[in-house]
This record gives sequence, C-alpha cells and structure tokens, in this order.
Amino acid sequence: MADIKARIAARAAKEFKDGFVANLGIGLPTLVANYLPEDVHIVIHSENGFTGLGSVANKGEEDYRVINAGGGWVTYMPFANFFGSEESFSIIRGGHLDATVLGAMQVDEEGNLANWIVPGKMVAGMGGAMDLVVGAKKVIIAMQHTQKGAPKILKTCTLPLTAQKCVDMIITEMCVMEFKPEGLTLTELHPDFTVEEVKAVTEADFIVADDLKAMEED
Amino acid sequence: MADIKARIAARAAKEFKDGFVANLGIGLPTLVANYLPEDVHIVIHSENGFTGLGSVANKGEEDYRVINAGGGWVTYMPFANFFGSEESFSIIRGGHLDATVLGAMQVDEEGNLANWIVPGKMVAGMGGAMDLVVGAKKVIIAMQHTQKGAPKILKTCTLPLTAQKCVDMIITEMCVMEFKPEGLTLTELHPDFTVEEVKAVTEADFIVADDLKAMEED
Amino acid sequence: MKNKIVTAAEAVAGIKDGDTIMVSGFLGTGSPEILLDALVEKGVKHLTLIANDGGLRAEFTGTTDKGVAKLITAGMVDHIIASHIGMNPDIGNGALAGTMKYTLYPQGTLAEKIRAAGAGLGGVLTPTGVGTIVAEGKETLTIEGKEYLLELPLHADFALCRADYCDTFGNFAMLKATKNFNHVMAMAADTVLLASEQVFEIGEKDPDFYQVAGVYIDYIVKGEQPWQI
Amino acid sequence: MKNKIVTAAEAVAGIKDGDTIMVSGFLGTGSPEILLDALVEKGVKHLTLIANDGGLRAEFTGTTDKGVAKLITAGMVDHIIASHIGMNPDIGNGALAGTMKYTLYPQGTLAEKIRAAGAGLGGVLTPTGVGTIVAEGKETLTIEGKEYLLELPLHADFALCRADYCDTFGNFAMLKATKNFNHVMAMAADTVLLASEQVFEIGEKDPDFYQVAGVYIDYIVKGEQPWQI
Repeated sequence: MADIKARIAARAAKEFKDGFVANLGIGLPTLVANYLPEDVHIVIHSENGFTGLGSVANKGEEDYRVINAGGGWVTYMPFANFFGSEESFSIIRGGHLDATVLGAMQVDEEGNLANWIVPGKMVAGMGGAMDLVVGAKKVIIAMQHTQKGAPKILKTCTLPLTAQKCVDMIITEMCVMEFKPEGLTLTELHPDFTVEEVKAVTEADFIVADDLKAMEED
Repeated sequence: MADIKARIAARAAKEFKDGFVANLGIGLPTLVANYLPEDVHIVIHSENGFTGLGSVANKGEEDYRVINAGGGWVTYMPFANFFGSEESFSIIRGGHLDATVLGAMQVDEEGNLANWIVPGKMVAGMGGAMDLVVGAKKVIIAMQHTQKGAPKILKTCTLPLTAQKCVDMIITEMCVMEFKPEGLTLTELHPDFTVEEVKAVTEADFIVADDLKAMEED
Repeated sequence: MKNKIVTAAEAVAGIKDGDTIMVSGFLGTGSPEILLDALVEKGVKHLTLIANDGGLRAEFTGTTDKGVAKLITAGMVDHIIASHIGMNPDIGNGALAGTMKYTLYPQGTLAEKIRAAGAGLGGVLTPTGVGTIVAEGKETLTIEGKEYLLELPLHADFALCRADYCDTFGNFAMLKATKNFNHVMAMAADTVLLASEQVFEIGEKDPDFYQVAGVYIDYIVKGEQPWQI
Repeated sequence: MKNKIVTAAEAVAGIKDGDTIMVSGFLGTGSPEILLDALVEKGVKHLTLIANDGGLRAEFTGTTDKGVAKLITAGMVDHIIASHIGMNPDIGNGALAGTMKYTLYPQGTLAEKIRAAGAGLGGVLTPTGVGTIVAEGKETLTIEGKEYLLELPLHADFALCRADYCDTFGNFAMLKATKNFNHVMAMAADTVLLASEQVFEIGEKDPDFYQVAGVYIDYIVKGEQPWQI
C-alpha cells in the first residue's frame, strides 16, 4: 500500500519541470514533492494563502501564523509570499498554476471529475477543489485504480461532479491515462499489469496508445 | 470670481462631518478642504491610489512617488495609506466614500450629470469621474450657476452623461439645490439673489423649499 | 478625528439577534479571537455566519475552540455560508438535527462574492462550479464560447477581522498565512471591527507598513493574542 | 530554479509588431521607464497599448517624456485603451489624423477588467457607465432592480511593471502612489516584465516585505531609477 502510493507519487513527480508552480492536494498528492529530481525545484501553492509551502513543521518549531490548507503547521520556503484568499484564488483560477495533483472518487471518459461529495454522507464542502481543477493548466489525478476492486474510472460519473471535462491525466498504480483529442488514452502500463487487467477494472472505454510505454518506477 | 469660488467652496465644506472620507475634484472642489471648521478633519481620497491626501508639495520638497490624480506633486497625511487602482476604485464604487465634490458642465432635473465630454471637442477621457459619481454616498456638484449666463441646470442634459440620477446636491454662487423625493428643490438662497433671479438662469423646474434658508457665507 | 479604539465588549455591542456577520480565519488561523470571545459573552442568537469554514473544535486543537467554532459551539449560528465545514462536525450534525443550515461555495467564489460586495460590483462571472450542483439556480452566461456562473455579492451587517498591526486610524497589516479573508471582509460589511495584536499611533510607522486602508475600519480593539500552540 | 534576471533589452526582446502590451503608471508615476526605453530602442510597431493614460510629454515634465508617452512619441502605438488621454495631446491629434485609435473605459472599470483577466473571471458587473455612451454595445444585467454593465476581461501579451523592491524570484513591493496598475497588470499578461529599483536575494527579506507574489513574474530587470523631478 505504501509502495503503491510511492509508485503513483513518483510517477506524478515526473510531470513537473523546474520552476513549476503547483498545488498538491492533501494525502497522496502531497508525497509528490518527495520524488522530484534534484534539478527540479517547484513552487508549491497553498490555497489558504501562500506560494512557497515547505514541509510539515517540526514539533516545537511551529509558527502560529503558518498553516497549510489542511490546518497543519507547516514551514515556508525563502521565496515564499503570503496573500489573501481573493489573491490565492486569482492565482488558481487565473491560470497561474502549472499543475495540480489531486485524488478522486470518480473520473469518467469525458474527463469529468467527482471528488468532493457522496450523497447521504456527511458533507465536508468543496473548499478549493472546484477552483483548482478549473484553473490549473494541468490537472493530474493521482489515485488507486479502484476502490477496493470497484472501478473509479467510469463511463459516466455517478457522484456529483467537482468540475466538467477538467482532467488531463490519471496516474494509478497500474497505469497512466491521458485525455487526448481522440479520447481517453492508456499511455503507460506498469510492468506488473497487462492491458487486459487494466480493462477489467476500468469501466470507461479507452484507447491504447500506439506507443504504449512502460510506467517506470523511477 | 475668486470670491464666488470661495463662497461655493465654503458652503460645500459645511456638508462635511468629522471623519468623512471624501474625494475632491480638481479645481474649485479642491478648495473645499480650506474651509473646513477646525473640529472637522476629513480623509481625502486620491483616486490614483491613496487615502490621506495632504496639500500641494512645496517646491524642492516633492516626493517622486507621490502625485495626485492631476499629476501634481502633493503631500500625504500621517494616517495615509497607499494602494493599487483596483483597490482605489473598490473604495469608490463600494460606497466607502462619504462624499465627492465635483464640477459639472450640466445637471438636469433628474439628477443626471454631464461633466466629461463635449462632442466635437478633443476628448480627455472620463478618468475616475464616472466611478466617483456612481459610488460616493453623497454627490455634491460645486459650480458656477451658469456658463457665462447660459443655464447649466437644465430640464434634460444635452451633453453625453457621466452618470444617470447621481447628483444629490448642487451648490452655486446663487443657491443650494437638493434632489429630494419630490424633485429638485431650492433649499438655500444667497442673500444677493431672489428666487426669481435664480429661476431666470435655471432651465430646470424646481421646487422652493417651505423652509428656504439663507445661504450663509460662513 | 473620531476615536475608533474601543473594548471588545463595546465593539460587538451593536451585533443583535438575526444579524449576518462575516468572520475571517482559515481553520481558526487569522480569526479575531477576542471579538469572538466577546460575542459569545454577549450571547446573540440566530446569526447568519459567513466564514471560510467552521473553525476548529477544542477536541482538535487540544486547547480551546478556535475561530468561528466558538460561535457554533455556543449555538449562536442558524446558518453558515462557507466553503468547507468538514472539520467542525457540529455543522453537519446540526444540519441533520435541523438546528442549523449551511450554504457552500467554492473557496475562490466565496472570496470573490465578498470582494464584489466590498467593491460595489453587481457580481462576477466565474468558471468554477459550471456543470455541478453549485450551478443550481444560478444564471449562466457564455462568453466567447466558455460558460460562466454569475455569482452575486455577499454582504454582511458586521465583519470581524484580525490584524497583527494597525494604527489608530485602522490602517492594518497581517503577517504570513493569517491574511485569508481579512482584507475582503473588511470591505464588505456595514460595520467593521478589527482586533489587532499591536496598535501604533498614527504616523508612528511608514504608510507602506500597512497593507489595507483604515477607511474600512469602524472599531479597533487592542490585545488580540498569538495562538498558543 | 530558473534565473529571471535579464537586461532590459533581453526582457523586451519577445515583444513584436502588433502585440498587445499593458504598461503600469499614472501620468508616468509607477511606470517602468527602463523597459519603455528598451522598447523604444528596439522599435516595434502597431502596438495595442493598455494603460491608465498617455503618460506625460517632455513639454509637461520639463525633462523627458515619462511613462507610455515614450511609446506614443515614437509612433509605436496604433491603439490605446485607457481611462484618460487628455494630458497627452498626441493621442487626440493622432485620432484626428487617423494614425491612432483610442478606447476609453472608466478608471475603475479598466482596473477591474485587467484584474478579471488575471483572476480567471469571465467578467464583472459594474454600475459605472450605465446610461452613458460607455454602455453602448455592452450587455446590461439587472440585479435586484439595479442595472449593471457586463465588462469583459482585458488581457495582454506582455505586461511591463515597476517595483521599488523585489527579490530574484519576483516577489515585489511598490511604495506610495507608484502602485496603481502594477499589481493587476502583473496578473493579466502572458509574459510579465518587472523593472525594479532594488533586487534582493531570495530570503534576504522577510516574506511580508513583499506585496505581490513572484509567481506572476517572468523576467526581472535591475536598475529602474527614481524620477528626477
């Protein structure tokens, strides 16, 4: 399981170029920062109001003015800048983020995304998720391929949407899929799996890329 | 003439309460600040980006970062705050100005205002005038009653409007008129003039207030 | 000029049952705690609360409630307008029990709605929420082939804001991640209360020391404290 | 991380004939003079210029042209989008001669249109200009009985901005009345050039020393000078 998360995060990290400005969702997406090559330095945006998010603050070294969007005490980089929510979401919505990495409950063939609400369950609220997936230049969904075996990549999302046609790429422990003009396309396959195995746990129809590559662990 | 301007400015000054935030147009309206009672301190907003405008800077003491909206070197008060144009006009449009004093080419019975353009003449641009008269809580027009004898308070403005139904009060060397629910009303008359004399140079119909007062010079 | 410095009790004295208030803070960080404490002490009811979230409950902080959780714990809020309520279970539970209502907006939309009210705009067009339940009941406009939701201004009777520094005129500054909704909320309410850690005399600091203009501020309360972690 | 520090000539190298550029400044104050000088030196044509005004001509300043007047004097601008052009007679004269076009917006509308582009909004509703010639050809919406104009975003290929201080990442600060359009323009162009009086190393100053995030900035040019009055 830890292994699977590491695999997904490591692959997502390859999408980042030096200087990218990115927002990483809570949980697995946050791990992406740990897998960046040494020559790739990114600027992490924290939607509660800064660019230049660092890491979790050490116990006893917390700054009471510096939290991340999950409410945890964090550090900031020397190039950090802090701003209000109106500015934070101008950065997000205005296309100033090169990428965002988020988890998902469901993604469908159209690139629709559902990751914020389950009818009948207690509502948490969308927070910044809807703005992020509409605004970021590249929306990368990093998630386990299935929910305990049940497909999460569907023909049509059944849960309420976070946004329409917003997803650019899906990275799971099995494969990488990209939304291309011709449709959802399997572009990389992890050596542990076959295309048939991916199809068996993917409800959405997808194209297999002519130049299908191996999803490399590192 | 200097006398007339002083009379108008002095009367306009009486509309200000201690602590008012106000924008004063270039020319005659700027003089208003000179006639405030000693116990009335106001905050002057300069639409190029600050609150706490002072006075014209002395020769040799100019700060190259501090101009007013007319491009002149000015001073600022110790409570000044400087901001961007988006904020400056949020203050204006958002109802955060208690009053603005501006000149006019024409005002009409509906409270429509024309003070920015004369067809056929070189266009200067509206600058901040349209926002000011729409946003300020009280719009005071301070002007000479006529343009060389030709009425400026009309039934209907003939020049392109700056804004519709925006004027609250007109102060001239002859009188004070206010836009009340029942219509344009003469509320104060300068002792040098009669109601008939005002009517003779005012194209707009107006009501004479039951409690018509004398327009006091001081 | 008018003295704006008052006690916390005096600052909140005008807030009455049924008012709409906006309170800054992101999970408590950047919230004006001394104003919230004074409001709980005063004890108004049936508030509509505009805030990013529901604050943090004492169980989560390990000390006391932080931010608007204080108002919710005290049962003072009938309706919360926010972007995230998952960290304060009292809201979801209150909704289930029928004692509390919530309205959710995407966080960026919430910030723009508040700013629109403060800036005198009639609304803004945002691409966020198009094709989702957030769009329900809202006007959509298509501009150059792209669809947007029309989001209307969100205004309050009172705004409760927090600063690290201010002067006695109300010019204020916030440090690091405490900024969140403090600026936009200071623009968008009839009466604006500011709690500050430090209050300087007018002219004591350079004007560029402050980030937001004091013209928005009606009352200033000294003595806001750092969060004791 | 990518080095953003370049010469003025390198910064403007990408600007080409027919581009739309936005340049900050209010009658020259807060304009990035070293970028304007470099652009005049380079000599592109047929620009669409978004700016508050036409800058100041040398006859007015008693020294040299200030702000965007440099571009207009050099005949580089086909179309200016501004709020006030009366202080630079070349614009009115150019319009009469048919060599130059202008489009006017109320100053607050101009600021919001630029901000909307930078903030990813599809437009804003403003009460300013309703019932005037500014409303011609624009959609009007009535919200709760009040009429508003729909104003669309205003975006540029390049923005030329000025700071007093910045760091090598591009976080920047402006002092006093030089701020005007610098912040919103830095948000609203594909490529953003910043000229700064001083450039500090990353981390040399506290983050709250800077007012605007460096993520907007593509190129930084050192050596912007104070205005010699």
